[in-house]
Order: sequence, then structure tokens, then C-alpha cells
Amino acid sequence: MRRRQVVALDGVSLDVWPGDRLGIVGESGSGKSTLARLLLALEDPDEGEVRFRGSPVRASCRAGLGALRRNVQIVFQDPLGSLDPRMRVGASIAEPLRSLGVEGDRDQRVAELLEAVGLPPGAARRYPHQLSGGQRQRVAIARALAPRPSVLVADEPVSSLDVSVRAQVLNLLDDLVERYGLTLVFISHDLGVVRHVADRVAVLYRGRIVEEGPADAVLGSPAHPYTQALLEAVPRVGGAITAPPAEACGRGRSPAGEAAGPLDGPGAGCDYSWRCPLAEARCARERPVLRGPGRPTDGPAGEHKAACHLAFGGRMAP
Amino acid sequence: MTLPLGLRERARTGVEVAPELGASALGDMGLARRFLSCPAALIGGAITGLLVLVALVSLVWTPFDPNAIPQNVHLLAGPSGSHLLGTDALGRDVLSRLMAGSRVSLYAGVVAVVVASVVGVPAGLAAASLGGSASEAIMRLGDILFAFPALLGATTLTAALGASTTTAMLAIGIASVPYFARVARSGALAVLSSEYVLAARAYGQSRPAIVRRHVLPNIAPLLVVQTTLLFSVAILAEAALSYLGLGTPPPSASWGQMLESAQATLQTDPLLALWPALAIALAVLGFNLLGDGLSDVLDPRLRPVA
Amino acid sequence: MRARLRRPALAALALLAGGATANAATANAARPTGAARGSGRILVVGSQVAPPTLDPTVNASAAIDEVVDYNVFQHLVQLQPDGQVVPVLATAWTTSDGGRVYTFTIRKGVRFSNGDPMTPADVVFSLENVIHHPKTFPYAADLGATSARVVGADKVAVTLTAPSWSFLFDLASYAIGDVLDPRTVSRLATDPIGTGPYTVTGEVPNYSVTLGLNRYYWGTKPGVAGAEFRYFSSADAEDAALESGQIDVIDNLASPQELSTFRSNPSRYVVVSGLTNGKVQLTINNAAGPLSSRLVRQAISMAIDKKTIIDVAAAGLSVPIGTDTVPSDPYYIDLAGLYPFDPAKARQLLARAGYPNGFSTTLTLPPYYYAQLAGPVVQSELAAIGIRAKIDNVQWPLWLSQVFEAGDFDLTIIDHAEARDVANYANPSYYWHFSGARQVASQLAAANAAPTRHRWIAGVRAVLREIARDAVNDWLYVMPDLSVHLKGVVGLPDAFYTESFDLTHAQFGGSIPARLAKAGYGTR
Amino acid sequence: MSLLDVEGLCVDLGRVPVLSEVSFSVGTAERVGLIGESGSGKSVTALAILGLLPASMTARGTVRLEGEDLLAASERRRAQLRGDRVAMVFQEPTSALDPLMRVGRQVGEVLRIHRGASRRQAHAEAVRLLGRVGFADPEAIARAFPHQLSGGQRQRVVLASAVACRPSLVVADEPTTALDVTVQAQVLDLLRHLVEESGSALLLISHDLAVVSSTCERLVVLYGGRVLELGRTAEVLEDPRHPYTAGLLATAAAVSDGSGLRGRLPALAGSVPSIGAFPSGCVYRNRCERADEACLALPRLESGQGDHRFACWHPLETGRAPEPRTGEASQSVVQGANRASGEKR
Amino acid sequence: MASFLLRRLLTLAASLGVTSVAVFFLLAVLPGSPAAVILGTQATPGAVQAEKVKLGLTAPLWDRYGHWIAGLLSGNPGVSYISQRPIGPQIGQALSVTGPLVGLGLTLGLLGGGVLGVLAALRNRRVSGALLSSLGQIGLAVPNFVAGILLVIVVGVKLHWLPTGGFNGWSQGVGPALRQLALPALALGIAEAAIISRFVRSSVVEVLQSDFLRTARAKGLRLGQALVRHGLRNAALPVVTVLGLELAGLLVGAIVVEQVFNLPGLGLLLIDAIDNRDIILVQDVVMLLAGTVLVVNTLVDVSYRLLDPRIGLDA
Repeated sequence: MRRRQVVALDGVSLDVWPGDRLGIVGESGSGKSTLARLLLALEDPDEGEVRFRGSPVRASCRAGLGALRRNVQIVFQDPLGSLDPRMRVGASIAEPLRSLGVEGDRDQRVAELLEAVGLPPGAARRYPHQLSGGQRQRVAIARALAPRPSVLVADEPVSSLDVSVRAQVLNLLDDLVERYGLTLVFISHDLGVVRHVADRVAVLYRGRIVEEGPADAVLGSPAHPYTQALLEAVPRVGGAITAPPAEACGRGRSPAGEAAGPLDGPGAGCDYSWRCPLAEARCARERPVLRGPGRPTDGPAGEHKAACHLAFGGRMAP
Repeated sequence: MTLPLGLRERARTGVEVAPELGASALGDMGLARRFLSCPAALIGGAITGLLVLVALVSLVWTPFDPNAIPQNVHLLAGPSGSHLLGTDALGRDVLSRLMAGSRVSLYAGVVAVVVASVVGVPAGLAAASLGGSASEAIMRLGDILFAFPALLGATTLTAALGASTTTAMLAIGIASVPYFARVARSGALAVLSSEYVLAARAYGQSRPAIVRRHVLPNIAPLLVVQTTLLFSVAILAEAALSYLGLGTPPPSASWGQMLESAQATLQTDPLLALWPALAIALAVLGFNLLGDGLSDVLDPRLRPVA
Repeated sequence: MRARLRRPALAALALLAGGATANAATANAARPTGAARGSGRILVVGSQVAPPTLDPTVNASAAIDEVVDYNVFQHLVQLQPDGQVVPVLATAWTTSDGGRVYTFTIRKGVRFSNGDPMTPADVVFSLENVIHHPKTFPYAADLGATSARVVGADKVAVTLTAPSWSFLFDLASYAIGDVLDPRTVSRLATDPIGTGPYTVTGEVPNYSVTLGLNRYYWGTKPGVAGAEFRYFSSADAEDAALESGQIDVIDNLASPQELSTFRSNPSRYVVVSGLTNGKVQLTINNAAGPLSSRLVRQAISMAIDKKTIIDVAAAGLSVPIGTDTVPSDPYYIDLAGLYPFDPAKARQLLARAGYPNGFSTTLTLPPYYYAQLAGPVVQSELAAIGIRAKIDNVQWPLWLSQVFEAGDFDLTIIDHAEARDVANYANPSYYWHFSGARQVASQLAAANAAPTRHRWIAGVRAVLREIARDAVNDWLYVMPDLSVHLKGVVGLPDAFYTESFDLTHAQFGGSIPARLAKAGYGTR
Repeated sequence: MSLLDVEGLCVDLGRVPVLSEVSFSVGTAERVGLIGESGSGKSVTALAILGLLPASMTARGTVRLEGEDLLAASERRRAQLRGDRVAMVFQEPTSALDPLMRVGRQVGEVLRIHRGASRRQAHAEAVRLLGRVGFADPEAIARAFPHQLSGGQRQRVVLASAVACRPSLVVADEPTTALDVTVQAQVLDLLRHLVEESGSALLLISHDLAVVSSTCERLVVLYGGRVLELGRTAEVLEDPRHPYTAGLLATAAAVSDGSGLRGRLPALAGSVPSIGAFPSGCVYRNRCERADEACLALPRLESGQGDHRFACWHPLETGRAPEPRTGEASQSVVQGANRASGEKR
Repeated sequence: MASFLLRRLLTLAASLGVTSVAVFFLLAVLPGSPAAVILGTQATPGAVQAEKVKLGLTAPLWDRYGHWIAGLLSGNPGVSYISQRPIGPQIGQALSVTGPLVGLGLTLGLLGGGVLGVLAALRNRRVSGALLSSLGQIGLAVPNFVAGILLVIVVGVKLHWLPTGGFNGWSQGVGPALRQLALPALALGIAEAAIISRFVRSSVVEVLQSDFLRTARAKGLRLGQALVRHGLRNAALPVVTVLGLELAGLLVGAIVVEQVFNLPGLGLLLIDAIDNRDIILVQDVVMLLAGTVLVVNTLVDVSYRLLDPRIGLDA
């Protein structure tokens, strides 16, 4: 039997510092949700490790997980799917307190949390399907905040919400991060949204980080052609469409401009090379490393880095 | 021995889902209101409710002693003022026996459900949460059990334990284990793959706690539906097995027994067979309708994968 | 209890099928295409239990004898429906050595259905076959012979272990008397070869056995072109088949309650309700707790109203008996009045036995209709005197192994179908555990050795009285045999004292010769 | 006479109104965008135009395509028009294709139905169309099953079959919502080229103001089953009169704007009610900060400049910028080629 | 593909193995022995023992199991304890009745259930649809033997169209044989149609709500055309998956229907064998029934993958 090995993430190294607001951007299949699960130790990596406050954590090893579970919480994309439909909102929010053994008056804590996410106290008695999408997402956020985590991972938290509600939830997240001094990892396919909550941005393409750095640098002057294509493809109100150049697309290969998932990436070279309008011969041969301007190898943390032979001083257009 | 009727279907298709459009308009109706607005559930509920009522009443009162054979034997009397449905070949009051028979039918359902769910649900949950080869092994064992003619199981059990309603329903319960296991597994898989379980894992809930607090409450509607349907299966099976001498022994009044003994006088007294046949068909219809209705009434969002 | 192993409650599966047949008499008169026509019609007999094999020497199933005995295999002597033992393959016999040796003159010119001539050596082979396989040849013990040998050109002498007044009856009644063709015994299971008027021409297991005419038959050819036994898993299907003309005869209705349909149409059906040798009895385990008390057993006998039982289980078509004998027995004695129905007296007896409040016991029922019908009545009547009987229904093999072999039971209801089987009371390990068995054994041995038939009868009657007084079992009634056939079928037997459904004289239409009528063929 | 005239279209689900008095028109070869959030009735509008409403819904009013009233037409007639004169592109390319049928046959099917093409002709034309929507190896794609294609490829297949008969109107219901942003851009691009090439008009339905405004010449804003505002794209963007439009515009602009960085986003208050739960009178009044007693009455569509119309008792003044409810960031609402920046704060 | 088939075959073999062990040992503990049945009430303890030795019932269980399995694998199902006849021809004869009966029942069930189910789906949420559904409900509530008896009354007795029971073999010609099987097959088919119609209904309802059907209609197909061209194929897929389950139900149903119509098929053979404790015959028939269900389930599994291009055979 021919089993294809699915590599969702490949050689990703990422540091999140206390107080960070890290945005992770990627299209479907780029591995961003896998990354979220790894960060929460819901899955174990095949290689490498996730360290929390310096100690490695593994999903399969309950012992070392305590601190992570208490400190790192997640908000998912679909607020309806992430709330137990048979549990009242109050009970859902209290669940983490119960399972993590948090002491104190749970009812009071639930009330506090509801207030914090801008829901009336009466919401505790309702079922998820009795709430609107935005309200549900507020409940999911309240539940994530219940054990007073220090890190909040938000995996596409607003992409299933109505446009007119989206901004409210983003603002709420922004407020809460501020108010509780949270470290935020914000995962989204939408550059526009990421921009509003993140200080630092990492761009994922086919399971690899292709560009990383301060948000203004990465989004203001993208160094990787993929990032650039992403930015250009975002439709603007009243703007024209800027489609990335279409490629020849045949069966089995991905169509132009679409990440076909991590299934059948090319072997040695840059994963983006076959779509890249600037690709050179060596792009297909040699995989570029993530590097900053100037230095040939890894730069200091927080520096703008890109995995492209042509970035920073290459022949890439600004 | 028409064994697994509705169960077969449910095991594969799971709960029917209301069409997407309009779901929000019907929105937040309470359970009771949804029940009342569902004709199948309403009719099924009424029939089964009547059945339970008759069974309860028969505990304290029946027109005559259903089992006593009167001294001055009045055999095969037609319906009359004192015997509303007549008497049987031994002179016993048919109405009283019909009433007492409802107890046997309900008891049959209870035994079958208890056996099937006590074994099937944990097996299905285990298959869903263990995954991999353990799951495969459990489900293949279910296939084997399923392929095994229930008739043979009933024969063996009866030979080993003696003919009784309990023995017969033990066999039916065992034969129904794969259905409960399948439903429990597919429901549990749907729940386990949900984001709220992922979230629960993220806040450190243990596997048993997830099964207890999330999986079980969420698959409960499926199991309730399954249970209702198994009741109808059990009633049919009890009747069939009683014919075969593998079910309820005489003189206990059971509908199957009554049919069995009525067949000898079918030509002269067809009514004697008609009553239990009608009772069986009605009860089966009632439980089937209730099951169908409940599957619409109870949470329509959760559907098993598979 | 060997006889009439009717398909048990299984038959009932065909619920309501009877309703289907209510009007079938007028419908569907078409005959099955399978029946051959040509020279004449085939007689189709409906029955309930198919023979597991056609070899009567290896299996005790009555269904085998129903088909092959008298029809395919013949005996030296056979039993007529009137109860007479008549010579068939023998022409005459003599006794010697104080009744220990029987010498038969073998009929000449008889051929087996494959053309082989029947010789005295074949007769000896057949009898020796029984003698040498006493454990696996059914009823071998009843032969009671030690050897058979050819004595002269046409004579065979059989030496008995002890003088017996029932040797000829046994030889006539059971398959132990079948004369086989030694060259064909290996194929008996599917291709039984005998000297009878018919020979097996086809079989669909569990469905039908077809008999064709034996070209070499020595006697008068039957008045039918052949016969087919068709087996029905459901009584209703069987009734429907008769009503729609697919079969001509039903050999023994599954339940007397079916009778009403046929009785209501006497212009079309002939109902034959004859008695059999069967004694339907409440067998009591004489070794089980309270039941070991004679007073208790007598109380039980008085608690049970035989008339009710006969009404319920035999549609009133039987007579009560009070001991182990039926009216056709030479030694018949009517003891039905010994324990009249008297619940009050029964309760007193029970109290005298030390059970004023009764006791609990189990009534194990085999899956046969009479037991299923009589069981609840017995239960109810016992309850009236304080004996709480729990009914336990068992399958037939289980009844055999649990009740019959292991003797693990309290009460059971069963038809003891074998004729003249009072010897069972001489067997101390027989399943009812009769404590006086040894005494009865010596009494019976003495009776059998009696020099005259009269003394023999008197001796057996003494035993019958003895076991009745002891209330070893509660004998309920004589098993009736209820057959139905279409009006045009004649020459069928009137009574059924063997398992054979004797079709030797069957014919369509015409009249029955007076000789046969006198012997009990087709007078009803 | 316009190509498509929707007049007083009402759709009810049982007794619950889903669409109320919806009127707009689409001119020949014109691209019109229909903006709406969940519950606005935008998909129902599309289905009503095509005559594909589920049996549980009933439609009133008129929908004229090239002068022919579709609502009054027989089902047979509507079937004749569907795929031929009016084609539809659905949101989910994954489920919109028959999973058991090869792609080529599905594309060619519409020609077999309306043009009586033979199997062979249909196949040849399907391959040609697949080439036209950008497949390099259309023969291979034609032989593929839908599951073998990526989401973007499937949507191209759907587009190919939509334009096969050169319909006069293509209705596209959220055609790119399920796609990645880079693919979305390409598909929108392709869609525009295709309708231009075949001279079709386009009714583009989306929740995304950016998508619609970058593609369409005119906009219709739908909320709670009613048209709140409609007009030329430039006019609506430049001069939104309905508070809802203005708020939506502010939010969308802030999110999609390439230059802004972290900061509070202008947000609309409240949440979108579910179908049947919208308030009486002005459907937006429970979220609108300008609402007062006047809004208890249903506002009519008022004419603004040109064919710019809006339904509001308290419209924003013309030329005024939409008011952000919150937000420290100073951002241009509209930018790019089309224009004039409405400055907020 | 090959590896999937191999894996499926291995699973099947393992299932059959486990089933054979279960069948054998379950029957081994079944009280009552064929020896006792053969000897009936003439038995003495010594005679029963002698009969058991003769039948080979005294050998160790595992030896008997091995012997039985070895026989089965070499195509020899053994010799009946009771009739002392080879079992192969008996089963073959019974199969020549039960096989066509089940086949016809399934065909009727599929046809009737298909039509009824599609109609009920098209009339979903309307009175006529509810009526069609309740027709199915009644089909479910009336056991198939009762249905069979009703058929006997109406078609056989009142209308005289078809024979009421019995089966005289295929040698009488295909026409008469089919006539004899018609009512039993119908009795089986009615209950089956009721069950299948419910599957079909829910499957078609789902398809009717599917996007691709809407797309097909948007292309200009009317509902009926779209259903024929796209809907039914898709709706049939989930129905295929239940065929294995249904076959098991039909085989059990056939046992009952054979009783009602007095057909010499596997059901009669099995029940008689159980009654007689003809254990080896029971083993063979049960293995045949269970094996058929397992094999058909495997075939359904494989064919489902062949029918649905979305599911690779690699998975």
C-alpha cells in the first residue's frame, strides 16, 4: 500500500514571548490550525518539541501539561461548534474551572467573565443555539479566559462571523488582551484582520514559515513574494482586483495561486518556486532558509526575516 | 423472527436532519412544543403511553384473573358482556390476558434494551475513543455478532437457561448489541471530533470526563431513539420467539403466546388471534412512530458520522 | 412417547394461515404439477414431521416408519387396524419349547423391489441384524430374541430369551420386524429396498418422500399410481393444502382443534378419529421430594379433572384411563374411576402426607400440543389444592436428555405411545424412578412365563392395579389419532396401532372389499 | 427596459417573511452587486430569480428577465431559461458538482440540455470551455472527478458551465467565500472576464463589501430581507446615506485597508437578528443609533442623486462621512482608484 | 487497491474464523445430543454412549472442530448425524429454494422500496408524503409472516392467481417454479420494501437538498430530470451500504416465510436440524448464513469504494 505521508508543518521554529501579539497568517492547508494544536499540546509533533516556559510539553504526557493547560487557552473559529450544544452557557464557561480544579465561587467567576465579554448575566442560563454568532464567540472567549490564562490562542476567531459583528469581537479581543495582559497568538487567513491585533506576524506557506517579523515591516514592505501576493490579493473596498498572475494549471497540480495543501510539495527547492513569478533556477534546487537582511543565517528574535533567496537585497521588487 | 427492523436503518442513517432552510425560523421552540407539533411523536407517544397505562392498570386490576382456568370451563366463548373479548381455549378471559400481556411486552423491551445498551454503548464509546485497531476489532466483532442468526442464539440460550421472556430477550438484546455499538460509536465520533471537545482537552479535561460530560449527553438523544426502536423490535421478537417455544412460557399471558395458542382455533375463532396480532402491530407502530418522532424532536443537529 | 413427534410449536409460526384456508375448499383445486398422472392418480399424504432418514434400523423416529413400514418394508406378521396379528411374509408359524421358539414358514415367490428374491436367509439376516445391534437398533430389546436360523427350505426359527405373549405383536408392530434385502442395507438411508407394495422413488429432505409402485410386489397392486408424503412445517399450511386439493389425506392433525373446519363439511371430508396405543400421562418423578410420597401422588391424581383435560387437549375425543393400558390391549382394564376428581379429598391427602400448605414444584413440558394445552390446566388444578407448579417449557432434545435420560424433573406431561409398555414399570432406573420396580419386574416375568394367555393377562392386570394403587404416574387419557381425507379416497386404515400409515389398500373411489373392511380398512 | 427587473419581490417561509418588497434591476451586461449579511435574504433573492426556492417558501411580486415574468412562468418554461438565459454560480464549488460524474460531462450537460448537443459535441465544447477558464490541460480536467480538483479549480469548472450558453445574466451567490484570498482574486478576475466576453450581466451576491465593490458597477444593500440602499458603486461608497451602509463601509474599509495598523476598529452595534426576528418598521432600527419613534414606521426607498436610493428616516447627509462608533485610528474609508476619501474623525 | 483488498480479505478470513469457533463451541455446549434424539425414548445410558461413539461425539472438542473446519475448507461439509447423509447435497437443494427466494425478495424490496422511497421523498412534508411514509410504517409493524398469510388469503385463496405454498423444484420448469416462489418472495419483499423505502426516502431527501442537484436545476433540468440524471445515483450510494445488513435480515425473514409457505429451504433445514440436535448440520447452515452475510458485507464495502470515486481504495 502506498501511504502518502502528510506533512502539515515542516521545520517551524517560533518563539512567543510574554506580552507578544503574534499573528500567524496562512491560507487553507498552510498548517496554521495544526500549529495551534501543537501550541496547545493537543497533538504531538513527529519531530521537534514545544516548550512552555522552558519545559517541553507533550500531549501524550499528562504530567507536564498542568501549567500549560492552566496558562494557554484557545478560541476556535466556529463558536457554535466549539460550545457543547447540550450545555448551558454558564456551565460551559465553568467547565475549565471544574476540570482544572480552580478554587473559588464558580458562579461569581462566570458572572465576571460574562461581564468582561460584554454579555448580560442572564446569558449564563441560555443554550448556545439561543445566541447569535457574535454572542457565542464571546462565550467561547469567556470560557477561554476562565482559568486566567496568560496565553490566548485564537484560531480564526472572527472568520465565521457577520461582517457587522466582526469588528466588535476584534475590539473585544483587543481590550481583553490589554486588560489582562495576555499573550496573544492570533491565527487567520485574513491579513486585514491580523493587522489589527498583531504586533508581530508570521506567514505560513505549506507548513513552513516564509516570512516573519514586526507587523508593520512584514505587511508594509513584504520581503517574500508570497506575502506580497497575499497582500495584493486582498480585495479593497472600492478597489480593483489584483489577481496574482495565473499559472498554467494542470491536473494533479494546484491551480494558480492556490496552496493545494501539503500533500505533494516539490522536494528540494522553495515550495513557492513553481508559483513564484520571480523564481530562478536555484529556487527550484535549493530551499531558502529563514533569514534577516544582512546576515546569511538566523537573525535576532523579532527581526524581519524571510525565506527567499531573493529577499532583502535580492532582485526582488520592493 | 423479524429481528432488527428499524434498528438496521437507524444504525446506518442515524438521525434525520431537518432541512437547513427554515431551521432558524422554527428556532427556539421548546422540547415540549416541538414534540407536540410532530404528529409522529404525538401519535407514537399516545400509543406507547396507552400501552404503559394498560400495563400499570393490569398490575392492580384486570376484569378476570388472566391465568386462572375457571372450574366450569367455558371454552372459546365469543365476546359477551362479561368477557368483552371472549374467552380462549382454556376458558380464560382474553381481555385480561391482553392487558397482562402488555406487561410482558414492555418487560421484553426493557430487558433487550438493558442488555443491548449495557454492552453496546460502552463498546461503541470504546471503539470511538480508542480508535485504531482496537476500534476495528470491536466493530468487526460486532459484524460477526450481527452475521450470527439471532434464532440460533435464542435457541442456545433457551436450551441453556430455560425458556422465559428474560432468556428470549437476552438473546434479542445480545443480537442488538452491534446496533447500539454502531450508533454510540458514530455519535461519539461526531462529538469527539467537535471543537468543543478539542476545547475541553485544551482546558485539561480528562478523557473519561469528556465522555461523561460531553459525549454521553450529546449521544443520549440518539440512544433514546434507538431504545424506542428496540422496544418495537423486542415486541416483535417476543411474539416470534414465543411461537417457537423459545419465549414466554405458558400460562403467562404474552401476546406471542396468545397468538401461538390461538392459531389452532383460527378457523373457528379468528378473533382470538386477531386481538394479540392487533396489539402487537399497534405497539410496534407506536414505538416506531415515537422513535421517528423523537429523532426529529430531539436535537436534530447532531448526526453520526459513518 | 415415541410416536407422534409432531412438529412442536414451530408450526404455530404460520399464524392466521388457517384464516387463509377458510374458503380454500372451493379454491385452487388444481393439483400440483409434480404429481405424476398416467395410469392413475398419486395419493398425496400430508404429514408433519419429515423422516430424518429412511433407514429404520438406526433411528427411532416414528416419521420413518410412517412412510416405510408396511408400505416399503413388510414383516413376517403384521397388525391390522382391527388389532389382529396376521401373517404376511410368513404364511404360518408354530411355537415350541414352552413358547421360547417360534418357527415361521416363509412365503414363496416374494421379491424385493429391486427384483432380488426374498429368501429365508434374508429373514434371518434381518432378525440377526436386530439381535446384534441391541444398543443402536431402535426397539431391539423388544424382540427379546437370542438367535434366528434357517431350519429347512422355507422355515426360520427364532429363539426367545424368555417365553413372551407379546412376541408376535412386537414383531408386527416395530421396525424390528422389517425384512431387509442384505445386499442393500448400506443404502437404507436413501434407498430402502423392501417387499412392500411401494418403493421409494424420490425424496426432498424435510419436504417430501415419493413412493412408486413396486413392480415385483407379490400381492394385489394398490389402487393408486403411487404415493407422496408431503411434510408441512405449519398445521395451517397443511390444512390449506387439503382444502385446496393439493393433498388428499392428512395423517394425524396437529391439534384436535382443527377438526371443526373439516367436520363442518362432511360431503367433502372424512374425519377418522381412532385411538392409538398412546397413553398421555402426567409423569411423576417418584424420587423427587414430596412426590416420593404415595399420598401426594394420589392427591395429584384426585386434583386433576381428566374430563377437563380431554376437552382442552383432545377436543373431547378420547377416554380417560387409570393405569398404563389402552382399550386395544388384550389385558385392558378400566381403572379410570380409581381416583375420582375430588379436590377436597386431594387436599386432605396432601395434609396427611405432611403438606397442608402444599409445596412448590416444576412442571416440565415438551413442545407438543397436548402437553402445551394440558399443562396450564394441570397447573391451575394443582394450584387449587396448594401445589404451586412452575411451568418449564423445553425443546425435545432437552426433554430427552434432561427429563428422560437424566431423570431431572418433578412433573412432566408426555404421550407414552409404545404399545404394551408396562414393562417400563419393571425398570428401576426408568425416568420416573418407580420404587416398586423390582417387585413389578418379577411379577411381569412370571406373567410372561405363564402357560396360558389368560394367566398372562391376569398377571399383567395385577401389575396394572399395583401401579395404579401406588399412583406411580397420573394417567390422563388415550391419545387419539385424527386423520382427515377427501371423500373419494378409500382403503385407509381406521386405527393406528403402529406407526405405519398403511397405504397397501388405498385407492381412489370404488368400494372396499368386505374382507378389508372387516380388517379395519376404510370403514369410516 | 432592463435585462432583469425585480419588483416588489416578497418571499415567505411559512408565515415568516424572508424577503419584503425587494426591487432592483440589472441592465444588459451590467455588473450589480448584492450586499448582505446572514439573514438578509440575499441567497433567497438569487433562488427566487432562478425559480429554485425550496417548496417551503413562496414568492410574490415580479421578476422579469428580458421582459418575461419568471415568477408567473411555468416550471417548464423556467427550466428552459435556466442555464440558457440565466445561469447561476453557487457558493460551495465542492458540493455544487455531482460527485459521481466526470467534470467534462457536467460542463457539457448544459449544452446537451439547451443546445441539443450530442455527447461528442458537448464534450468538445466542454473541453474548450475548460480551456477558457484557465485550465492548461482541459482534456485531463474533463476526465477528472470533482473530488480530484482543488476548490478553486472546481469553481472554475462551475464558471465554465455557467457561461457555456452565453446567458444574458449570471447570478453568482458568494462565489468566492469558500476560497482562499489569492484564489478569490483570480476567480473574481476570471468571472469578470467571462461575463464581459459573453456579454452577460452579472448579479454578484456577497457579504463582502470589498469583493462586491471591486467588481460591480452598481450595489444593492440588503438587510433583514429589505433593500436599504442601492445605487452606483461609486456613489454609494462615496456618499452612503443609510447608517447601516455607512457602518458596514467603515468596518470593511478599516479591515481591508492595506495601510492601517493596530487600533480600534469602527464597529456596528448589536448583532444580526435571525430570520423572522428583525424589528418591525425599519429593520435596522434596533442597531441604529439614529433610530427614534419615526423608525417604527417602515421607511420607503427615497431617491437620492441619480438612481441612488435609500430607505431611512434619518439618512446621513449627503457628502458627510460615515460616523465611526469607536476608533482611535484615523483611516481612509475608501481608497484606490475609485476614490474620494471620507475622513472620519 | 490490492492492499486494500488484501486487508479486507484478511479481515473477512479472521471474521469467518472467529465465527466458526463461536458457532462450533456455542453448539457444543447446547444441551441435548443427536444420539439421544436418534434413540428417542428407547435410549438406555449405554446405548446413548455407544451412539455417541458411533457418531464421533466423544472426541475432544478441538479435534472435532479441526475435523469440521478441515472438511469445510476441503469443500466437504460432513455427514448429517441424524440422517447419516452427506450434507452438501442437502444444503445445495435447500439453497436452490432459499437463494432464489431471497434474491427475488431483495429485488422486490429494492424495486418497491425504491419507488416508494423516492415518492415519499418528493412529497416530503406534504400529506401525500406522510401517507406514503405511514405505508412504510405499517409495512414495518406487520411481521412478514402475517403479510405472507394475508397474501395467501387474497392472492392465493380469493383470487386463485398463485399457488399458496409448497415447492416442487426447478425440474418442473422455471415458470411453475417461479409461480410457486412468487408469493413467498412478495411476503419477504413487502417488509423489505418498507425498510428500504425509509432508507431511500432519507437518502433522496438529502440529495434533494444537495447543492449539486440545485446546480443541475440551475442548468435547466427540471426536478425529475435532475433527480434521474444526478440524484438517484447519489442517493443509491448510501442504500448500497445497507444491502449487507438487509441480506442478514432477509435470510432471517426467509426462515420464517419458508415456514409459512412450506418451502424446503435453508430455514426448514436449519430449524429441523436444531430440533434434532443435528449439530454438524446446524454448524454448516449457520456458517453458510453468517459467512454469506460477512462475505456480502465485504463485497458491499469494496463495491461502495468502487462506486464512489471520492473514496480511494487506498484509504
